[in-house]
Amino acid sequence: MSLDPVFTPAPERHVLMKALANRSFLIGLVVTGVIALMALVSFFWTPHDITRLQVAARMQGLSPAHPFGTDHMGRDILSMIMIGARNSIAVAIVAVGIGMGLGVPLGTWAAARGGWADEALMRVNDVVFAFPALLTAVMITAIFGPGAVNAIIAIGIFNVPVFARIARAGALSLWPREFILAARASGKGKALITIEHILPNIVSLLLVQGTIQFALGILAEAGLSYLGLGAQPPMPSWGRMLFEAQTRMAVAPHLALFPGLAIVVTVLGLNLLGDGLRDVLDPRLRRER
Amino acid sequence: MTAYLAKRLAVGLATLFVASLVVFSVLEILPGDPARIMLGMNASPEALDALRSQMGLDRPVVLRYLDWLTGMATGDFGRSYTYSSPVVELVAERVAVSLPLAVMALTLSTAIAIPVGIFAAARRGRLSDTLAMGAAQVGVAIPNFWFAMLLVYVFAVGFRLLPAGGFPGWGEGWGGLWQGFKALLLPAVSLALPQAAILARVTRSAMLEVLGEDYIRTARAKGLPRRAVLWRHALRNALIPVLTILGLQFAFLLAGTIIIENVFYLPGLGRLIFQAISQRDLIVVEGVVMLLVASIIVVNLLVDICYAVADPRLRTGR
Amino acid sequence: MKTFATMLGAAAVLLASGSAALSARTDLVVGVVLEPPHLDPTAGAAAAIDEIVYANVFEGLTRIGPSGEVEPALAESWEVSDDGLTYTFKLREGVTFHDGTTFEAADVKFSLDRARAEDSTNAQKVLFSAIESVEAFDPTTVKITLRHPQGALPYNLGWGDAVIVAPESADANKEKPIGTGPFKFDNWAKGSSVTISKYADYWGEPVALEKAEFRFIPDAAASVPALLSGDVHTFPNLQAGDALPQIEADPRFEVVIGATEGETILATNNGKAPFDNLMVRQAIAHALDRDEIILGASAGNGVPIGSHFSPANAANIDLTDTYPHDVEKAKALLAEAGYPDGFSATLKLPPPPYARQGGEIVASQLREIGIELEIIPVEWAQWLEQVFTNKDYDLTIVSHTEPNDINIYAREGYYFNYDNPAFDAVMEELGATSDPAKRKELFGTAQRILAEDAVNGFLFQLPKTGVWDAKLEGMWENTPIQANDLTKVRWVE
Amino acid sequence: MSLLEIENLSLTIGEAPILKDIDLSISAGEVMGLVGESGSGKSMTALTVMKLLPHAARAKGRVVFDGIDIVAAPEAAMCRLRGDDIGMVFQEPMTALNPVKTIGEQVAEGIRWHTGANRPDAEARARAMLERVGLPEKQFPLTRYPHELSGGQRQRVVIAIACALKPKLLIADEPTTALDVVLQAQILDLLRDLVDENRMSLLLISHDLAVVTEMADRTTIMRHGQVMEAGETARTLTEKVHPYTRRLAEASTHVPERAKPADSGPGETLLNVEGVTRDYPIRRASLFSTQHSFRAVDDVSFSLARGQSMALVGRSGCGKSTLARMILALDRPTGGSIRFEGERLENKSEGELRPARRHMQVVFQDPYGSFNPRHKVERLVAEPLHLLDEKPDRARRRELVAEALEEVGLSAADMEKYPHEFSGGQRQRISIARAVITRPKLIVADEPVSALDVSIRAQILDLFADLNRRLKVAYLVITHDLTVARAITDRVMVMHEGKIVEEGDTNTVFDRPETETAKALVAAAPDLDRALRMRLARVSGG
Repeated sequence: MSLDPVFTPAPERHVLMKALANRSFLIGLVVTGVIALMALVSFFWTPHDITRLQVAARMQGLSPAHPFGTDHMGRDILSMIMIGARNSIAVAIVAVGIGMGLGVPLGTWAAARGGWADEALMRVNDVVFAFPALLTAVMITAIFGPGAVNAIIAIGIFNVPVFARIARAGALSLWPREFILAARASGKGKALITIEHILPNIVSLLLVQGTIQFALGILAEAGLSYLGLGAQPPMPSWGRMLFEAQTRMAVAPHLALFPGLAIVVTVLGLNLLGDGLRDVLDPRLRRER
Repeated sequence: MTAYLAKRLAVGLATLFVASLVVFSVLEILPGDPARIMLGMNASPEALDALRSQMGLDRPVVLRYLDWLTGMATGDFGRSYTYSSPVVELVAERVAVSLPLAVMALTLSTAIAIPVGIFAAARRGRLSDTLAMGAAQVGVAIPNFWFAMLLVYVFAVGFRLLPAGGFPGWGEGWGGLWQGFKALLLPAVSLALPQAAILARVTRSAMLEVLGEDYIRTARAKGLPRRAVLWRHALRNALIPVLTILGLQFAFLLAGTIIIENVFYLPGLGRLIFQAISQRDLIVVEGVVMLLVASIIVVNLLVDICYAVADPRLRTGR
Repeated sequence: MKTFATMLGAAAVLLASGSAALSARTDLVVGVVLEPPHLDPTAGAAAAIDEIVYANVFEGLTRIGPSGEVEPALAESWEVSDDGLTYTFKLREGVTFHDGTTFEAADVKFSLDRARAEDSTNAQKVLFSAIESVEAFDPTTVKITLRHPQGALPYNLGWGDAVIVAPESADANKEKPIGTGPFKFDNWAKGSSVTISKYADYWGEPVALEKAEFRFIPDAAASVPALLSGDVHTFPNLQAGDALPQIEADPRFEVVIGATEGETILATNNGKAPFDNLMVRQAIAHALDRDEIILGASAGNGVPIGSHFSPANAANIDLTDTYPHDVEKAKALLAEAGYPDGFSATLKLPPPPYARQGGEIVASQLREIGIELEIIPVEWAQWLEQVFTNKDYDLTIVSHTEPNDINIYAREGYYFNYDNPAFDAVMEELGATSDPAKRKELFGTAQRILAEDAVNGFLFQLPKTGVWDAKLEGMWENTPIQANDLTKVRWVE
Repeated sequence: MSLLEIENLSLTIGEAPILKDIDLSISAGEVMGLVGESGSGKSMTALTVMKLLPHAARAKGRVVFDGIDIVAAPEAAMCRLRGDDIGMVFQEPMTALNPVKTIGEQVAEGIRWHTGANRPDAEARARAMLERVGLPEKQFPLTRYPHELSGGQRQRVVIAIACALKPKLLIADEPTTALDVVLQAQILDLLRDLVDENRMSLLLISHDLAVVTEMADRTTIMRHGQVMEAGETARTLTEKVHPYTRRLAEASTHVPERAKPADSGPGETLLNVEGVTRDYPIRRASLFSTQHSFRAVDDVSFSLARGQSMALVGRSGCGKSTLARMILALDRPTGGSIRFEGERLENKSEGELRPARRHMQVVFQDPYGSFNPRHKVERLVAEPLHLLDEKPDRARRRELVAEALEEVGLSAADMEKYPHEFSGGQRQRISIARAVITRPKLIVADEPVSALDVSIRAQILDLFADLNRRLKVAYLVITHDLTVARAITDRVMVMHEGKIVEEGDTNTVFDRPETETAKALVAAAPDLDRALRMRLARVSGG
């Protein structure tokens, strides 16, 4: 059994069957799906309008009208969480997108090019990794002004070297493989080989890392929002809801409970999905002895 | 090995230099006038000018960068604009909180996670493994500041066992030490839990990976029972990926405690830098960031040395 | 306000009887929100400096009392010449600085000259603008000559920016403040706390506390647990408004909602369209529902204001009904002004909760009449730069905490971009008037002009949410000046 | 009385049956050969004896070792047996040793565990054992780590571990498969000597009939988890009673029918290699030391005529693959020139190489690794069509692929499948189809059959011979296996430490090797016929 990090894939139909039989994957898929659905529905409908504040109805407990209660501005917490999911997912997706969009071309290019390009990329990676991620994200948002866009950039920047590194490692382990040599013997250039042979074979690797970074992105966004550096009102965000709940925890603990649970459930769902994907796509980790 | 480490060191120094350029140039474009912040809303323009030249803010950027760089090389990080005291002193006071906190959190998470990881790997597939890993899975998903909020309300407000926050200093004698320790306990726990969850998972999968290696079968063929194989052959090999994560976590803990410091209002490095950013105390921000970058590089170097100790293949050649 | 005065009187009587139990504790931990940049009140505007050192470590010739009255301090008494241009201060004897040096008239001259000097970094130089010269007549007599009469001089000299420092130690005051107060500075753990302790050689009545610590808790969220867990004995101004009912219900604590000098306003850029249009400003004023804002931004505590004036001030007149909450009228005004479909603008919000939360509500209320506000949260540094200095803003919410600061509306180039010669004239006249009745009348006129011009959205007077251990007494209930005066604080069993 | 007695052994892993009714017995001092192709269950049989089976495995039947019922024995009892009474040697020496422990620790560990000896005593015994397996302390102190040793040396350490306590039974599972022929011969000699010295029994598992014949007194032949035939080695393999035995034996010695090498003298030159050298830089020991390099290919010159089939043989690491890659223009020489059809290759850009590449294709060793697992056969086989100046349209492409597939004995319908749906031999056919689709003039084949089972390997060799004849394609076959070279090549070059040391007609060189290198290779190469002759001689003589 080879030890290279690239997965030996099974045929596509097979993968789907295996995936649906995998418990982690299934639970993760369902949980993530529910959260995503919630975010989608919130575009068209939420239980209550949260743009018009009803301060008089503030901090109400759980009731049929407000299943999760109301916050300190009298807004319906369930509606806030639904719209907040939108924000969390958008920030995390775009941040992962930035990471993949820049990191994967960089990493595969470095692996194909080798030599100084590879060395340069790795050194740049060293510099980025030497900066404490969360703190730098705080600095970026503080410098350029708090807001969802800057939060995305701040989180996205740190995804770039992660994906560059993974894509490079995956590509490097593939380049000496015989099927790549065969392609080279067929006169294909590095760019074409990267597109035809390298990318399809590291896609599952990237997918798994993608779900992990997605989950980390949600946590990071929550952290930044908690510090007041994420999405700004009136756009609700889970992190800021927690921050606002903190002073009121003794009076209205449900203010902190539900946004916190929303984060935990979403991240848990994504992690399960990632674990499941890994199990399904990487038979190496499944071998028993 | 010396060549390997020398190369890592050289790369580290180059990284540090590049980082200093990045930090300085990024912070130079920060909006906000430190003199205005110090003197407030009603200050007169003359007073502002006087203060600016007092702080050297009217000098060319390149000169200021060079001064800053040579200053740092000689251990002089400049004077804080807001707290008119040397940055080194400020940082030293904060490190006295952040470093023990990071060490406590790391110790705690390691002490919990590694045994749990090994235990789960050894009992793979059984109920105890499933439970431990389920708990770890949830632990990874919990934002540490939320966990911190819950801890405060249970242990500080509810049972009144531990302080809700603040840091009394390390004080005199054992009593003072105990006070300081108590103040850092809840923050350390809230930092350690998610870290421990990650570490336990890494430990378990590293152990499983190693347990699948050929040399484990060789050891079993010698007649060693499972337990002996686990401790004597698997653990040291599994330590290598665990070390990587430990290094990352320590680096994270040094700087990433910013949110937890806010929850517990601890005077640590993270909050120093947070405050300094909002007060446009550039010199402090620059100094602390450089210090953190340097410490991350040092931690990585230490991890590299640990690799070499744990893995003889790195000691020769490579 | 009367109740406060009565209660204070009662407290004073109690204190005078001097019946404190001997076994009472003598340490105190005070929670404050902001850490000062340094500890020299004569070299910085930060309220956080005065909140620690004023009256505790440093004293001026006069001081401001709990209800905002001028009291003698280092000056036993003073006399004003008939033309109002010369003040003669009689100084106390036997006063020493904490480093042992004696206090005399030369120190007063040094301090005031230093504050007025060309290169001075005193943030409130305007306080001393009327002073022509300061002369030390003899060691216990100081004569101050004015350029023009200024009735408020004794009050001005009571500010923290006018405290008396010694030439020997003045330069080191930022790090190691040395004054004449009943407490001396002990230690400053940066980012954490400042500790002061009883000064044995104090000239006046000795304080009851041996030691006091000011602990910095910037995060409102952390302050409630700190109080509940007993880490902190008092928050002179607790920011966690919504947790108040819980604290009030707890017999361990006393909660007193007092008043500050903080007029919280929706500051408006009068120099920028469409806010240069009076009808637009009036529409905004009609759209604002102060009660809702006070409920959401300050947990229902705070007195509504109709102009830029403290309700606690005797000269205050209630103008909150100038433009009552009326959405329809607001819409009509807006249409009349040429904005039937409303418009978009920005709302820059500094960090305090009253601004951030109040901003959300204001945005929601203005949306009702068609004004879409984009909320831009800013740090204080950015606020000072963008809003205050460069006047690059549409709307912002801020609390003006300086006492008696209605004159800012007459300042040229002030960030409101408000220019009304009639108002400027009133202020000028006020400056030259010392007759209390006449002054009161002029203040009334000024308030009315501002209210009618709807210069800013006048929201509410920031409350001082004092919370302290029920066994403590002597804490200030109001904030006539930024200070946490601990001189009368003591534990009782 | 047998030392090991296996009766009616059946094994399932999960639902899958692995072994069915295995009978096998080994007497004390006997060498038993266990032969079979991959998947025949021979390794699982050995692991059952050690009781080191995968978790989900369930064994039924009787396995008695030295009076102990192994199927029923508790783990503690097995721990006492393993390493003490039964030792085991594994196939892959590169991974069989713990990389973070010294060889001394690893050898001494078992000794200490079983005998309770103190450290110095155990180390003394380990030292003696290592000395015995050919690792004298002077060159190989106990403090060496595995990564400091070569593959052959590591296998010696593994043998030292297995034999440290002079077990009654030694199980060697493909102990030499990962090694080259010369090392294989050395390790087999060592095993034989150890078994003789200590009167051990040996269960030797191998896919190579020649190796087993050389070593084993008795042989058991397995297939699909069942025993096909068992008996005395010489008799079993001469009489070949069982049809499978016969097939196996024939495949092992199979020589495809080939046209006589072109008698028309040396043909037109296709490939000319002139003074080719390749250096690789060695990582510097410190930043300040001078850069050293390792010369993988050293001044190699030869030429290959059209239609000619040439072998390049040598021990592993001699530089033969590097040379092949340079000829394929996948790597550039440090010095010298390579001419293909008169055109120089070594200084051309990728674009300029296209005409040459069209006439030069490659077949690799690993039929699993040489395909992109995500592409269908059609796309895989069509890949070299990329080199044609005029790209064929889809219909034409499918036609060409179908043609190529039929050429190698597959059907046109196979182009719709993914590579993992094929067996190893079929994949190698696909690999060859890919190589011939552009009608190349030269195919470079790097160990084309060494990953295949014997019976399949015979078929692939036939295919090679057939294509050579029909398509007049020239071969450069890189191999460490002399029987492969003999089977499909006319000429042979023997390579040693980067240099060509001997060159000539294949049969001539192998029958009368002249250089030391060639002699060693020929002597070490397992040969079924020769081994059988020797064994028969021994049986009749002794």
